[in-house]
Amino acid sequence: PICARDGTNCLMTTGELFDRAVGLSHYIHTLSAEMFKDFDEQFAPSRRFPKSVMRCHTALLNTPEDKEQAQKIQHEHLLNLVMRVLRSWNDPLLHMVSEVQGIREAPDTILLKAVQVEEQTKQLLEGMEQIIGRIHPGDVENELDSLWSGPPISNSADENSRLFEFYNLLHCLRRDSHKIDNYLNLLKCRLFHDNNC
Amino acid sequence: DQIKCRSYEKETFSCWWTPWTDDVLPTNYSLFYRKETDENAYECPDYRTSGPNSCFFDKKYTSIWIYYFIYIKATNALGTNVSEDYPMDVQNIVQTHPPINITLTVDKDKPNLLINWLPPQTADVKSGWVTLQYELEIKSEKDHDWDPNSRHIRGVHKQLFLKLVGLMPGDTYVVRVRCKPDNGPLWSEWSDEMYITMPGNVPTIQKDFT
Amino acid sequence: DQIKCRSYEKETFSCWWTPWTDDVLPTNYSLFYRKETDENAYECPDYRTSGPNSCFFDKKYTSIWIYYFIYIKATNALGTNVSEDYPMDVQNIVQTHPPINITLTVDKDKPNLLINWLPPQTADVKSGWVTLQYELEIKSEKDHDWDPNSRHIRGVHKQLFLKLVGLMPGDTYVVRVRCKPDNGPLWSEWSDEMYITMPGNVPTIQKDFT
Repeated sequence: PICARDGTNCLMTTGELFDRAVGLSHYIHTLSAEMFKDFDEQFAPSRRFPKSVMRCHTALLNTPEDKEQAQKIQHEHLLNLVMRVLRSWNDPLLHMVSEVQGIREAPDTILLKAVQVEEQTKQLLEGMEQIIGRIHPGDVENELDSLWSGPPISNSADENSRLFEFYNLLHCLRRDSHKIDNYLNLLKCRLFHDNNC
Repeated sequence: DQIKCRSYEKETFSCWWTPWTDDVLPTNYSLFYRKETDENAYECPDYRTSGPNSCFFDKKYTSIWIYYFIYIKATNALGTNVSEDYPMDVQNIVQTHPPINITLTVDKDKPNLLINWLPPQTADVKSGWVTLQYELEIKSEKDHDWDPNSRHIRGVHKQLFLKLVGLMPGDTYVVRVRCKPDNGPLWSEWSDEMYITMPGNVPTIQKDFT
Repeated sequence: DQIKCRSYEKETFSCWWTPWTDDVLPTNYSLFYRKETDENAYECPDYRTSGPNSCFFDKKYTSIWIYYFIYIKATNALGTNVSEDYPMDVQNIVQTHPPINITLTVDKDKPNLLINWLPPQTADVKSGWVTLQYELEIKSEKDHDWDPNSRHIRGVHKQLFLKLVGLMPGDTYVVRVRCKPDNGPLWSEWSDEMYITMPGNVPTIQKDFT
């Protein structure tokens, strides 16, 4: 018998899927935080990137900003929000992997981690689609979020602008991966541990 | 580093500032902040809760994943001086209280030690809002310094323990534990130090290994 | 156990099969797999990378979200024989390479031994994708068998060490280490065996411990 979308006949339990999703989101955030730190240490001291003008393409998504908001939101909405944030990073991650290869003094570790984050984010998306398919069979919104309108500046822009644009992308990745990790941990404790992790 | 901020549980946070060193005249300090999502600047909501030269942001004023731009105004007879913006995201300033209830138990007939602890009560671990990672250090009471090599990290979640083996019978050991958010950079302070003397004065170890 | 699968780092995996024993006629083997969420069967993507009678699944073919059902087809002049399904979950077949860089250091004036090691390079331990647990064994060179009782389990993460106390001066000891994922059942092979002779010939242990 085939393991159906809603989870019947499946050897892999939904709780097990969720544990792996949390492990993967933690790993993606760890890599993202390391990338930001490596880049910040290399470039920020000399470039003084203006943090007040940094903007994330996912800012338009109405994601919970504190514990109460996150706990009030129904789990299917929170799951769908996680999906939208994840999907919105498809193109920016591809851009990040190609862009970092053009940044002369970028530490090698950043390219390796960017490739790893890009791959693991796709893995996480695959897992989340399975989880949502089981928890809310009819609910998997498939449309790709076009929140990211491509690199804000052309390839011919001066080096400082391109470095700032990359810095902004790393900052947003660190932030959004932290959000996803946080929401998934909350959902795991709510759905599978009766809020008693 | 004139301004320092800290959140103990990712639900509220406080900021502290150090007064300008050359305060000849009586100077009044006030803290202002702007949020990434808002043009306006606001004054500190609570100058008292976190002690002198501090500002406390309770839940209503705390948003995660949003940049705060915090600055200090120092006003005296000569005029007003404004500090640089201090950009801060609560995500990156979470530094919990240390673990609690550290208990040490000797493995009766072996030179091994079982160490248990619990997460700090202020961090909401149960709902999953905070997930913690732990680090433990041990040293012989005779040693002055903690041996960084002796540092052991345990995984996350739930009440945790670590089994240390091969300790010296008759020796007194000191143990301490600290923790940090699984997805954050800042370790808590170390917990209180717990002492234990391993039983047995005659070394029976030799027998165990042959 | 006609089919065995292994992942060294939870990112790719390989499977090996043992040919049927009664192969009188030249027999051709092929490996097929089904994913529990898909009724179609697919043939092995790469028969070469992991050596004879093997199939290698690179990252594109490796998913931690599903069970695989793997089976072998043996075809010769008489026809085709199909093995039973081998259900497999990547997380449960993670068996890393052994720890590396085992170093032994004698505590100068004590019959104690400090053992250090590092995690296998193939598993991404630093970023937490694989979290490992370690186990160490020691025996006197004179002894033929390893003493399972001497097995010491240490904590996880980072480079770790174990301090063994009360060893016999003048004796030569052999040490080996292995590791296993925190959330998986399979220990790695043992590391290379490292030898060390404890300094001093007269057993002064008694004096040290009083």
